[in-house]
Amino acid sequence: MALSPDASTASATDGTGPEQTERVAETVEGFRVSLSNFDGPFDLLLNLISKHELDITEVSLSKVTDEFISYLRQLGPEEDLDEASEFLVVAATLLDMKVAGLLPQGELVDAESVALLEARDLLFARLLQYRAFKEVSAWFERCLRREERRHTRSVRLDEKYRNAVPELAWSLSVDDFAALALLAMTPKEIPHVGLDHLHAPLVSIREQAAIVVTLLRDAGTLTFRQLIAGANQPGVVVARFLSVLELYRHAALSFEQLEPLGELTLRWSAQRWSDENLATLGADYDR
Amino acid sequence: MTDDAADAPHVATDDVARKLEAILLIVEEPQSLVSLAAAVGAPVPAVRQAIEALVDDYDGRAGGPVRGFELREVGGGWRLYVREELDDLVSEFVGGQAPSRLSQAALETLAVIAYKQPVTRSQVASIRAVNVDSVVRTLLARGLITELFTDAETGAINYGTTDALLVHLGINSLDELPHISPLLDGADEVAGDVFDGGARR
Amino acid sequence: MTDDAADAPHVATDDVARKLEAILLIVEEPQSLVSLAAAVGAPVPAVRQAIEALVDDYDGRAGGPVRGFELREVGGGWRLYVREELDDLVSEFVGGQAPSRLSQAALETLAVIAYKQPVTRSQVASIRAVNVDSVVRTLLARGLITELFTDAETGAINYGTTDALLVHLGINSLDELPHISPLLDGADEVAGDVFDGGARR
Repeated sequence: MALSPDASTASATDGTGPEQTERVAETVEGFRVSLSNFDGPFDLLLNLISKHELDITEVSLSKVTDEFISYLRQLGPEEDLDEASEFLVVAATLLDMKVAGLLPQGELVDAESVALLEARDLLFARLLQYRAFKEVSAWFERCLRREERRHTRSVRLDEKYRNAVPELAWSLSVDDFAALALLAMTPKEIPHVGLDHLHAPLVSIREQAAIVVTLLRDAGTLTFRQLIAGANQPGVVVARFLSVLELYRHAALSFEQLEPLGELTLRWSAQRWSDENLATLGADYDR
Repeated sequence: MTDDAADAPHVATDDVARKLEAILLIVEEPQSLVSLAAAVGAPVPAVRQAIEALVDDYDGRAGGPVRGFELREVGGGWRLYVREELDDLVSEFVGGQAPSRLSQAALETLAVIAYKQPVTRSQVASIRAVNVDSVVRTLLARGLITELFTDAETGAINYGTTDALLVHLGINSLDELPHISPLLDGADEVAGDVFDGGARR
Repeated sequence: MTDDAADAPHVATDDVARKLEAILLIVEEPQSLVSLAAAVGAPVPAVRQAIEALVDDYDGRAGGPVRGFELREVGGGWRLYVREELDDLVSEFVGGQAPSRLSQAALETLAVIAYKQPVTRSQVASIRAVNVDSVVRTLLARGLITELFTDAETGAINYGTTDALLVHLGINSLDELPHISPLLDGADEVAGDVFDGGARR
């Protein structure tokens, strides 16, 4: 659902990047809530809910939503786009929930409002489920920590038994082996943007990224407004925005935004860019 | 060795136990009763009895001293471990670096996979509400999860946990995972709905 | 055997013996009395006495059963071995295992070592982003890699592949490995790139 934040500064020792959490946690200090285990927007949401000492009700929810959105507004231009985008999906989700909550309960006449309410229930259920897994993960951690201290016997087989070991079943050709080496040494998975919140992938992000690259590389600097000039489909605008995010991840561009919600200026800043990157950039979205 | 019918039970158990000790000394993985039975050429019940006797023996309940090692059942089999209270002594002796721990995101992803396996990456992502690709890769590289099969229709890979995970958790089977069904009643449905409804890409 | 609690020397020996058993369970190489004494924090004579007691104990001369393992002094050090008369059983067990396949993790580690040799374990670990200790042990035991030399400064062991790998791959020398540039242009740089790259997710 949410964008995973760019882990460009995340620790390399663990691909999951503990620092990523820290960075986001810093962003969130403005919320004045206890963030002992902050781990992303949903966590933040749960924290906010618990802060209001209420179960998830419409009232608390709209309050939480307001707080969340107002925090989002405060995110200044100095904030990383990645960090901000991390919150966008949750903000959208919350808005959905708020809208659903504001619907008069007794007047369920059209299918659309029923669907909205169902969507809200679904989101509640999902929050609860998320919390369940979060809680049980503490048990996992406890067990793993306890066991990592344990020592089991694990020594090399004595020479005299080694002759008896059955021949290794080997099926790799030398080319397979080289491919495996490449696989092992290349961080080749493409960070991708979840499009769960979009209803249908109408536009190819790869194509839009190609356009963005072409426009931006030629011009050097463009505002986002200029970049989407002439794009009259919302899907195209969204896809261009997402490709901007993706290109930022590839360190192909930088951006500037002088005031909140102000003009977004993009600058082509790729040190080494190969159009091959494009081939993989959109692969996840256009099927 | 079990010629003598008179004191057969004792001699047999001792003999089976001795053979088991030899096998347990050289194995790299927990060994199931069946595999041990095949190794020592004894019926499974006799092996189970001998294993139980060894556990008691090493724990000092058979008249001998408490041993510095113990026999534990983890990950679906039996394996020799340093006795827990001596772990610090051994850690000090072997030195070595602090193990790299799993991040919170990895732990949660692991939990989702453990409870919902077989499960695809996008299903996990829809529950975790974040991109889990790199986390899944870490868990795969650590051998805690594995690719079970590929969905014929969607081509999506389904993941599940490994026996190595059980060993790392110090449990013998997935049945020993804490029960969280009250929290997850209807969770499948929810995940399914979310997946169908919103997770298309 | 040492039921008599009043017997202080025995209790002390039991305690030292238990610690020794813990250490002996996990060591790969025979350990000298001095090293064992340091490990368990006991004077050498006490360790010698405890070792002798354990030898007798495992051999069934201390009232307990004859164990499937024995404690032997080899090359100036002590280590646990399978009791000699059970060697055949162990060989048979080992030989009866299904022809083993290397795990994906082992294969990937082997590939990294093949292309980056000489390479230390921690270098491999940083490329693979996981601990590779047990995998390296497997590859060593399989004779697919070997210890090339020890870095004079850091003491880190550098590993390389063996002829056995070449045979499996059907090539005559490492030169015949397919080139997988640009990743391998400048090994150090690559290590850095891969390292940084791995974290960008």
